[in-house]
Amino acid sequence: MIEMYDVWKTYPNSEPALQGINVKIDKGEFVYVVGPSGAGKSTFIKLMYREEKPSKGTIFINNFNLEKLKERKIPLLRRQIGVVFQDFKLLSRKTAWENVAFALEVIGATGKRIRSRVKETMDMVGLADKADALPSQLSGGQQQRIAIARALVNSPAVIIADEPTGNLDPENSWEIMNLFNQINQRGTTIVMATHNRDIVNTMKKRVIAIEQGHIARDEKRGVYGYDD
Amino acid sequence: MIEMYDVWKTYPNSEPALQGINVKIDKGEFVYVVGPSGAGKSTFIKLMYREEKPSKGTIFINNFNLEKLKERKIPLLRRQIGVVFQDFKLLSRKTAWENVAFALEVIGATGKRIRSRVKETMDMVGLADKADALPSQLSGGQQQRIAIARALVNSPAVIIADEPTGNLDPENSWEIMNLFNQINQRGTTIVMATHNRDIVNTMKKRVIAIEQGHIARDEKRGVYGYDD
Amino acid sequence: MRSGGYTDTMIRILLRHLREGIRSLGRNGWMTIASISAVTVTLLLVGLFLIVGFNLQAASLNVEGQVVMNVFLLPDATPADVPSLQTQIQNMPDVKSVVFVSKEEGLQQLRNKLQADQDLLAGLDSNNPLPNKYIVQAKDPAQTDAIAGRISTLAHVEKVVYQKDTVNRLLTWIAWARNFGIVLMLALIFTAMFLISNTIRITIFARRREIEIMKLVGATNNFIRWPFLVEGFLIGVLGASVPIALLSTGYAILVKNIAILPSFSLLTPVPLLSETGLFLLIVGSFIGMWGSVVSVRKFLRI
Amino acid sequence: MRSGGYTDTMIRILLRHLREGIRSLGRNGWMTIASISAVTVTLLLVGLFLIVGFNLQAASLNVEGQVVMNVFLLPDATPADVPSLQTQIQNMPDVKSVVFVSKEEGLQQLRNKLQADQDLLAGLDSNNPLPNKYIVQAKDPAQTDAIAGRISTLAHVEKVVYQKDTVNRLLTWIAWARNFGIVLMLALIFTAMFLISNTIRITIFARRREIEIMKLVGATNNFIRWPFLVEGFLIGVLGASVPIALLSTGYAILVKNIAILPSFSLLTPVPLLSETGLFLLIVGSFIGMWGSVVSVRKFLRI
Ligand SMILES: Nc1ncnc2c1ncn2[C@@H]1O[C@H](COP(=O)(O)OP(=O)(O)OP(=O)(O)O)[C@@H](O)[C@H]1O
Ligand SMILES: Nc1ncnc2c1ncn2[C@@H]1O[C@H](COP(=O)(O)OP(=O)(O)OP(=O)(O)O)[C@@H](O)[C@H]1O
Ligand SMILES: [Mg+2]
Ligand SMILES: [Mg+2]
Repeated sequence: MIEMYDVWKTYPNSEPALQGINVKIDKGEFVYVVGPSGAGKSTFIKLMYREEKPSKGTIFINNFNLEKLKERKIPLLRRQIGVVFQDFKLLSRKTAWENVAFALEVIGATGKRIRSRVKETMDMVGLADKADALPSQLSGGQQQRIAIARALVNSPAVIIADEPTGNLDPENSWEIMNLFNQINQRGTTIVMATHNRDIVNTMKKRVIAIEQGHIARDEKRGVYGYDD
Repeated sequence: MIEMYDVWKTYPNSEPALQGINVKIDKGEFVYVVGPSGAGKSTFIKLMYREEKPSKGTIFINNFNLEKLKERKIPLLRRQIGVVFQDFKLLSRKTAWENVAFALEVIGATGKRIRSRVKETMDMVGLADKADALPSQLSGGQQQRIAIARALVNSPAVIIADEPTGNLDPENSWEIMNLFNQINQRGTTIVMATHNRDIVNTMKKRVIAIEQGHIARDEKRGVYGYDD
Repeated sequence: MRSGGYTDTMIRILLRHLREGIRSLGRNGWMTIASISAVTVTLLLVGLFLIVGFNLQAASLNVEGQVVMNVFLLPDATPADVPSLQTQIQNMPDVKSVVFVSKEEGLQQLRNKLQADQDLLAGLDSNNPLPNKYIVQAKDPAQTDAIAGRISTLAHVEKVVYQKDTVNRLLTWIAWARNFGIVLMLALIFTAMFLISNTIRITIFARRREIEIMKLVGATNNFIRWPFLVEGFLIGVLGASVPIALLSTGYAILVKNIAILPSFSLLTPVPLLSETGLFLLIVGSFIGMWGSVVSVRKFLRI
Repeated sequence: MRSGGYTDTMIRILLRHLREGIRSLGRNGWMTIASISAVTVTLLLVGLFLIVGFNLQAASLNVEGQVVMNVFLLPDATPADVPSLQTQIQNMPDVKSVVFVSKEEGLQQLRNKLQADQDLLAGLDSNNPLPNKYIVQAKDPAQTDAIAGRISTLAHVEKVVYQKDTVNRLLTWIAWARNFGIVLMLALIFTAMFLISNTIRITIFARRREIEIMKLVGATNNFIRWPFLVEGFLIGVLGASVPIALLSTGYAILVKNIAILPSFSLLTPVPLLSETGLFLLIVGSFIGMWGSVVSVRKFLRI
C-alpha cells in the first residue's frame, strides 16, 4: 500500500528534514506517527500525497510509483487519499458544506450522491448545523472537523491525518478516533500524525516514531513513549 | 484586571455564542478556560483584546473600559496584552525573527533592545536556529512557538493564549507551560484556553469551564473535568 | 448505456463549472468590482478614442476632398482632343475625377475669385487670354504631386498647377495627425489589453492558496481552470457592457445637439457604434478569459 | 534629555518605516512587478499622448497662423490716414499684426499669384485699379470673423475680405481635433489615475490579513500606513521612470530622423520632455501614495 525506500527530503537552504526513511504500511493498517515538534512527521506525510517530492528515494502509494507518476496523473493519486491537513486548508470562500462537497465534485459525483454523502459525513463529525457557515465563522475545532469530513467524504482507500485532534477537546477527539477506527475496520488504511499521548496509549496501534528525520522506533502495538 | 459584567456576544445570523458572562480575574492570576469545541472559549478571549465587540455588557481590561475606549486607543490596550492566537496569525511575508520583533517595533523599542529581547525569547521557545525561516517553512509546532514568542516578547501585563499547545508534543508543551508558570510568578496575568487535560490536571490553577456560551464552572484549583 | 453515462457526467460537470464561475463572481465581491471596473474604464477609453478617431478620420477625408489641380491645355488642343485627353487622364491610376473647364468658364470663375478687382478684367470677354483646363482630383490627395507629374508629360498639356504650399502644409498636418492617431490607437488598445489582464492576474494571484488547496484535494487542472474561464468571460462581458451603454447614449445625445453646427457633421451612429460595441465586447471577453487562464496556470504546478 | 529621546524615537521609527517599505517592495515580488508595470504602461500611454498632443497643437497653431484678412481702403484715404488707421486696428483686442500693402505691392503680389495668366495684367502698371490694403492677422484665428466685422465699420475702409470657406472649414476641423484632443487627454489622465490606484488597491486587498494581524498585535494606524506610503511612492516613482526613459530616447531618435522632412518640425525636446517627465513623475508618485493609503484605511478598522 505505502512503501518508502531510503527516502530523503532536504528543503532548500535547510538541514535534511528526512534522512533515509524505510517503511512499509500494508492495506488496512492503522499507524500513528509520533515525534517531537519539527521531527519530520508532516514532511513524511506530505510525501505520500505528493505535496512534496523526495530529494532521493523511491515511494510507492497504492501501486503508484511516485517517481514515475506523470504530472497529469497526480489528481488520480490524490483522490484515493483523504488528507486532513495540519493547517486544515479549507477553501475560505466556500461554506462548510461546499468544502466537504468539493472532494466529491472533483470525482464527478452526481448532485444526489453529493447531497446524501455530505449530509452523512457532516453528521458524523457533529456539524450538520454549521453547513452554511464559512470557515472564518467556525471555531478552531469546528474547522478541524470540517477538514476531517472532507477527507472522509469520498471513502478513500487511505486516510492521512496530520494532528486531526490538535484543536479538539477530549470528548470530540475520542469521537473522531472512534470514527477512524470504524473506517479502518472496513479496510481503510489510516496514517495519523499525533501528539496525543492518551489516544496512542489507549487505542493501541502500530506506532512509528520519527526523531530528527530518522525512524527511531516502529512497534506493532506501541505506546507514545517520551515520558517526562 | 479583567472584569466582565453580563457580557453577551451574538455573531450575525447565529445563535448567541456567549450568554451573560460574569467574570473577574485579578492581576497575577493564572486561569485555564476549558470547554467543548464551539463552546465560546475563543469568543470569550477575543473580547479581551477587542478583536470582537460584545453585543451587550461591560468589559474592563487593565482599567480600560472597552465600551468607552476610543478607536485610536485600542493599540494601547493591545500592547499590554500578549496574545497567542488559535490560528497563530503570523505575518506570512516576515521571517520568524521579524514576526517576533514586530511586537517590539510597534512600541518603538530601540534596535539594540529588539535584538537582545528577540534572541532571548526565541531561545526560550527553543527556536533560535529558525530565525530566518518564513512561517511557511516552519512545522506546525514551530509556528505555534513563534506565535508564543511574539506574545511574550514585550513583557505584557496580561498573556492571553488560545490553545497554545494544540500543535506541540507533550515535551514541548510542558516547556511552554513552565515558561508561562515562571512568567506568571513574576506577576503576569495569564488566561489560557486549552483542551489539554494532562496540563490542567497536573498544573493546578483556576479553571473556568464554558459550555454553550455559559460559565458552567469556575473553580480556584480546578480540574479539566469532562471524564469519558 | 455507458457512453450515455459519460455524456451525462460531462454535462453535469460543465454545468457545475458554469454555476461555480458565476457564484465565484458574486463571492469575490470587492475584487470582482475592481476587475470589472478596470475593464469598464479601459474599454470606455478605447471606445471613446475609436469613435472620436473615426469621426476625425471622416472629417479629414472631407477636407482632403477639396484638394484639386488645374491642368492647363495648350492652345493647339482641338475640341476633339478634349474628350480623348480627359479619358486618358481619367484612366490613370489614382485619379478620382476629371472635369473640363473651358476658357469662358475659367474667366467667369476668375471673376468670382477676384471679387473686389472686377474692373481689372473688364473687356477680356472678347479677348480671353485664359487657356482651357481640366480640374483633376486624386483619389488620395497625397498622390497629387505624382499625378501632376504624370499629366504634365501628356501631349497638349501646358502645365499643371495647384496650390502646392498651402495644400501641402494642410495635407501634411492631417497626415501626421492621422498617423499619430493610428499609432496612439494601437498603443491604447495594447495598453488596455495589458492592463485588463494584469488586473485579472493580480486578483487570481490573491487566490493562489485556493487553487493550491483544490489541487491538493484531487482536482485536475481543467476542473480548476473552467470556472475561472467562465468568471473571466463574465468579467469581460460585464465590464464591456457599461462603456457600450455609455458611449451609445452619449453619442446619440451628441449627434442630436451637434446638428446645429453647420460645418461639422458626425458619423451616423448605426455602423459606427455597433461595430465599436462589438469590438469592445470581443476584446473584453477574450482578454477576460485569456487573463484568467494564463494566470491560473502559474499556480497549478503543485 | 527627555525631548531628545522623543526625537530619537521619531527618527528611529521613520527610518524603520522607510526600511520596511523598501523591504516590502522586494518581498511582494510578483505583486510589486504587476503594480509597477501597471504604472509604467499607463504613464507611457499618457506620456505618448502628451507629447503627440503638444506637437499637433504646435503644428495646428502654425497652420492657423497663415489665416489673414485683407482690409481694402477707399481711394479717399490720404497717405496720412494710413498710419493712424493702422494703429487703430492694431489697438483692437485680439489683433495680432497689421501690415500695410500699397496698391503697387498689391499688384506685384497679384502677378505672382496669377502666375500663368501674366498677360492678363499687362499694362496695368500705369493704371493700377487695385486699392491700398492692410493684411490683418487675428491672435486667435477663430476671432477672424468678429474682427473683420469690427474693422469694416471704420472710416476709409471699403471692405474686409478673406477666404471664408476654406479657412472656416480648416479651422473648424482643427478646432474640433483640438477640443477632442483635450477631452481625450483628460479622460486618459483620469483613467490612468483610476487604473493605477485600482491596481494598488487590489494588491493591498490581497494583504488585508497582514494588516489585520498588525493591528491585533498592537500597531497604530500610522505605524501600518507609513511603510505602505513609502511603498506606494516607490512604486509610482519606479513605474514613472521607465516611460520617462523610453519617451526621452524615443523622442530624441525621432527628432533626429524627422529632420529630413521639410514641412513638419517637431518641438525641441528640452522643455517638452522635461515637463512631461516631471508631470509623469508627480502623477505616478502621488497616485502611488494616495492609492496605498486609501486602500489601507479600509482594513484598519479592526
Ligand atoms: N517548506 C519548508 N522549507 C524549509 N524547511 C521546512 C519546510 N517545511 C518544513 N521544514 C523544516 O523541516 C523540519 C520538519 O518539519 P515538519 O513539518 O515535517 O515537522 P513535524 O514533525 O510535522 O513538526 P510538528 O509536530 O511541529 O508539526 C522542521 O525543522 C521544519 O522547520
Ligand atoms: N465570526 C463568526 N461568525 C459566526 N459565528 C461564529 C463566528 N466565530 C465563532 N462563531 C461561532 O460561535 C461559537 C463559539 O465559537 P468559539 O470560536 O468561541 O468556540 P471555541 O470554544 O473557541 O471552540 P474551539 O475549541 O473549537 O476553538 C461556535 O459555534 C462558532 O461556530
Ligand atoms: Mg507537522
Ligand atoms: Mg477556539
